[in-house]
Amino acid sequence: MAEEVKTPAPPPPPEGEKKPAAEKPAAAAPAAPAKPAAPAKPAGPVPVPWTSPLVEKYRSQYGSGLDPLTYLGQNYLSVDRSLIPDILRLLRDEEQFDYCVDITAVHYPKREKQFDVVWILYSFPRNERVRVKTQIADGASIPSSVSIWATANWLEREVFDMFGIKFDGHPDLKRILLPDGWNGYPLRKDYGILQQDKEWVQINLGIESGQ
Amino acid sequence: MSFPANDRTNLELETPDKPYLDSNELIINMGPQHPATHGVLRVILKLDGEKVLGTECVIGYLHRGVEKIAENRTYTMFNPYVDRMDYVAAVSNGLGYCEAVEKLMNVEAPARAKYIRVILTELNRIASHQLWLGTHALDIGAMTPLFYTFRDREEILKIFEKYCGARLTTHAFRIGGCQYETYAGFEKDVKNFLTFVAPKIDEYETLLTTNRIWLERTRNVGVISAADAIALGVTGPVLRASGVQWDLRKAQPYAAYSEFDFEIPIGTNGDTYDRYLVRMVEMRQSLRIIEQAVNGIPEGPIMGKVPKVIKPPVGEIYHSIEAPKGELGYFIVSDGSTQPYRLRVRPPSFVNLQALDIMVRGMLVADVVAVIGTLDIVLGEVDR
Amino acid sequence: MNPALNSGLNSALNSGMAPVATPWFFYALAGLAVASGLAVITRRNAVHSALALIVTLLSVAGLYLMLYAPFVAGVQIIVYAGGIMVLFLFVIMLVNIERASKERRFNSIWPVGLAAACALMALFVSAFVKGRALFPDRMMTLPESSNTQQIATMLYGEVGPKGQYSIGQYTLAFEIASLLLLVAILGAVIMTKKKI
Amino acid sequence: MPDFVMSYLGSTVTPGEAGNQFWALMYVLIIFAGVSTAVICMNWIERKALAHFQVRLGPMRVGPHGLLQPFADALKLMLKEDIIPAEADQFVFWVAPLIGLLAAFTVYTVIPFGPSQAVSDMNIGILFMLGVSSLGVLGIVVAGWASNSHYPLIGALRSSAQMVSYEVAMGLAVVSAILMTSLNASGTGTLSMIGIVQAQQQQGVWFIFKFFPLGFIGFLIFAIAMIAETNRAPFDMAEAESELTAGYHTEYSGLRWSLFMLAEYAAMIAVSSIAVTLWLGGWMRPFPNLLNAPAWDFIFSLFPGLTFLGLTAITFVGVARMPAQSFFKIQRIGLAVFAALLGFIALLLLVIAVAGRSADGRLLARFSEGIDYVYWFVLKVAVFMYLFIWYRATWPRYRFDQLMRVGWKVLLPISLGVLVVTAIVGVLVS
Repeated sequence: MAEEVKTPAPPPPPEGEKKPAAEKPAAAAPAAPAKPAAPAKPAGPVPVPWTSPLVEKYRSQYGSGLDPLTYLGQNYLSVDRSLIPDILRLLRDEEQFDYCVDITAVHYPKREKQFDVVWILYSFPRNERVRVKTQIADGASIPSSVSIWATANWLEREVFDMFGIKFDGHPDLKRILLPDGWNGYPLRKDYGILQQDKEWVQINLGIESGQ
Repeated sequence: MSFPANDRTNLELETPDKPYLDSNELIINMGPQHPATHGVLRVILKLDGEKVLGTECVIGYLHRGVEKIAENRTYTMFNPYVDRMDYVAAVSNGLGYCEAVEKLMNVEAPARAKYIRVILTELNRIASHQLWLGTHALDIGAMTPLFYTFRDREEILKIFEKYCGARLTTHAFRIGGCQYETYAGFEKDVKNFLTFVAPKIDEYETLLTTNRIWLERTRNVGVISAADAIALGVTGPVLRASGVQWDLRKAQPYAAYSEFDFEIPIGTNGDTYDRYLVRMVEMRQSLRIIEQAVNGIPEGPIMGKVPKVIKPPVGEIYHSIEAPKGELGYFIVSDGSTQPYRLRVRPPSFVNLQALDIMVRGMLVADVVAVIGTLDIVLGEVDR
Repeated sequence: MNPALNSGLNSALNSGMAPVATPWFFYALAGLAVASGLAVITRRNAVHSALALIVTLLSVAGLYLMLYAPFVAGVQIIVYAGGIMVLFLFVIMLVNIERASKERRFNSIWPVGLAAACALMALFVSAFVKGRALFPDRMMTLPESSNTQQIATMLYGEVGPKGQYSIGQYTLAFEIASLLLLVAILGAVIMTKKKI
Repeated sequence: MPDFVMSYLGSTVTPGEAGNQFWALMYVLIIFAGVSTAVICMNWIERKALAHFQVRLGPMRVGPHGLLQPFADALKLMLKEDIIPAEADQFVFWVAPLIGLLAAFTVYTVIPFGPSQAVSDMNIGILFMLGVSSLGVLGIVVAGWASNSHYPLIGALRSSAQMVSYEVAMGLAVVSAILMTSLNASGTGTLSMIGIVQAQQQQGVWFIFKFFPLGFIGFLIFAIAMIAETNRAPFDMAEAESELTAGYHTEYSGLRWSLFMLAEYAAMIAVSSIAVTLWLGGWMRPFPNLLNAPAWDFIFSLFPGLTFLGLTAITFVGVARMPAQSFFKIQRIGLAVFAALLGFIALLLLVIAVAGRSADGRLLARFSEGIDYVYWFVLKVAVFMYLFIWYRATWPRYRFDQLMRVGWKVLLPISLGVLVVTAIVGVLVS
């Protein structure tokens, strides 16, 4: 990891503001594979291509559906949605990524494919982490990975609870942190921080508002 | 097992045409108000007599939307919020968050700050394990250890209070280092604590380790194999008790951990007793780390070169530390502004709690309580 | 042995005090036994029936005491009221009461029950008519002392000169009672085992 | 009337035996009041002792050293709203605590605090005790069922299974002790509680030491089973608060709840009394045969007074150690008054002991003797009470199946073995 202490000068100018920041690392990724010469260090670090035997192997197999990058020493794969089940299974079965650390999502409302779904994986034998990312549109579903890692059960339920992303083949996909009858998905960007399901609160708690 | 999705409180059971004297399954609702669910966990138990046929955890009673709050606060403003997740190990939460943001900004805390962080985090680990031991023993019916552990945990909280003014939700660290220099006599206090607490840990062990009833209540209870533990993403002492020697402090050292000599205890059976032993050894290992750290603490600045306004560059980072309960991870997506675009917490308790079901199937009601205790969950972190 | 240890009967008689067994006690206990006995068969709720049965058993124990049979009374309490009824309740609590109370109460075996009740009634009437003549006098000597030898004597007759017990006159009844228990055990096994 | 009173005081048999209904009634009242007081004291002692086991102080606010705490608790419980759940079986819910209480208190009719200090000396005394104390479980079972709630039901089921199992081992241990009463010239034993103690007196040995270690093993089995019988830690399955919230009395509150507690503590004292009577020589002072000179009698008769004197001294130390702030003034006075009360009792007891010895009056001598008997009996029971607290502070709770296993697979075979071996040894010896 870069040990040099940096005063982070205001980084990539155009995406400086908050909302349009939608086009960020992931979205910026397609632009990156141009594979520029090694880590040029401008204002801030930028994702650079990730090269390793693992990557080469899958690169040749899946071609452009796969986009391996490294940012600040952390590797991730941007994967086309259609390849997700295959890639995840291969990562576990062949590459020994036997521990699914976390599954989460990021919402980019301005983008056409609104959601990034992120798998954070870890391999005990290799002592190595990798993130797998894919983009899906609102309302689209994604194959569940419960059959690959049992731990995905609750993690996917939480993603469903917070973002409304459906996981096909999940054994028991329902809300986990919020009450069953709740409307709305609070971690979407269009869900205000003070917003809540007034109707649910009035019916179930018998109060006007939870605020 | 399936419960009606929207009607989980309806505990009435259908009795189809069964013989007159046939008994049926009992569904009992443990929690959210229950002495042994460590807060507001609700477990629906499906019982055959006292035997557990299945469980379902209903969580979220303490959900505060921490991740949503993070998106609406600046990096600095969000720092105290992380203490409120695992409020038993607030220092660890703060360490994980600060290191994650530092990593995202590509800065590093100075060596002295790192040492202070290690000392406080390890003290916090002992405090967390002490609280776990007390409540776990109380769940199994041994009242006395609770008071012993709380008596000794008090000494740790006193050090925290003297250091940063808060006892529980400490907010001890800042992004880039520590805000406070150690107070005069800090090292002496810590060293006194080391000599004070070592015999106290022996005392807990005298009460429990060879106690026949304790052995019977914990051995072969809530067994989880290494393969299951890995598949379920279980981390921390629970994973190590199953025989996987994996600790982030060793595997991917952060702060100053690479400079200390300590061991990672592992168990063999993956049962409640092994988890108990692993945590007991961990407390002693923490003492070792603290001793080395307090003896070798370097002079120097405590705050790295970070700007007044924290504004990490566009990018994303995942950073995790070994919290007392397991792997505590922060996945931060930055859009270059002063607020995180997305901040995801990977809570160890939440993931570990998922293992409850397979750990208690086929066991008795009393074991459910023991297993909830041995998983060492904190509902503030499970529900966030 | 210490004279103070003599049985209640002797001391009560010797000291010339009025015996405890006043008619009032008898009528109270008998009335209680009958009333709670009726409650046993009329209550729809099985637990209420069981509780009423306990009261019956206790009042019968009281009647035994009035007959100067404290040992039998003690055994009645410890075995029936304390042991068997707890097991009864244990089982009844596991039964779905709501369902049970809706069951049809008079089912097809009621003629058998009626016949059994009539037979029992006839027995009682005959006992009442014939009175004491039916019972051997030995019966009265039974409870004078609690010592085990006498109980053994009651059940198995006098101890023979060579230390062997001769078979007493109540052995048949005793063994029939144990047969009854065996039947009960078998019945319990059949009811609980779904497949044998 | 005074003649009537005096004439009884000199008698040597229990009121039940003498057919003296007035005195029987008085005894019943005295025992009821005494046991209730003992429960109140036990409540305070348990809280304080448990607190000191656990490095805390326990009640300190209500009265000096929390001495008035039990009364405050009692008042609170009596004034609390008495809630009966809507779905509960009203009548059974109402009657359940009474069953437990009745069973616990009825036992005391046969407990011999002295050779004549008992309500009645039934010739089936021990059988009666076991029988009636086994009725106590009915209260628990019925309470659990009537609450119409899952936790109490499970508590009740556990409790009934537990009681029935441990009663077997307990009964066999008792039988082995009763067997020892028959080791005399006539070869007849006794079930009378007073007779059992007298048998120990005649044989010159407490049954705990008889045929060592047979008597001791029997005693241990009883001592374990009696904890299970009274639902105390580590066998408190029925009310395991961390598993079943409060077990069978989850739905109870206020006075009704306190009746359960009263019954539990009364039952604890009752089973301890059985153990003391059967194995520890009941009312007998230590070494009654070895040190039987009148001088020894006199020395031992000073013990009650000396005990109270010791308590007085401790209390005065407590008064002296009170903080000097004016805030503690009332507490200090209160404690001093309490110490004075104890000192007065001590003085009274000493005077009675001395006067009883020198007095030619039969009455005072008998009275002094009676105090001795009760003192030694209560002292032995108190040891058990302390053990109950100690167990609770030390041990985790057994799991239900382990409890059953201990009962059936460990205690039962051992108690059977002890019974058989006692019988064989008894035959061989006599």
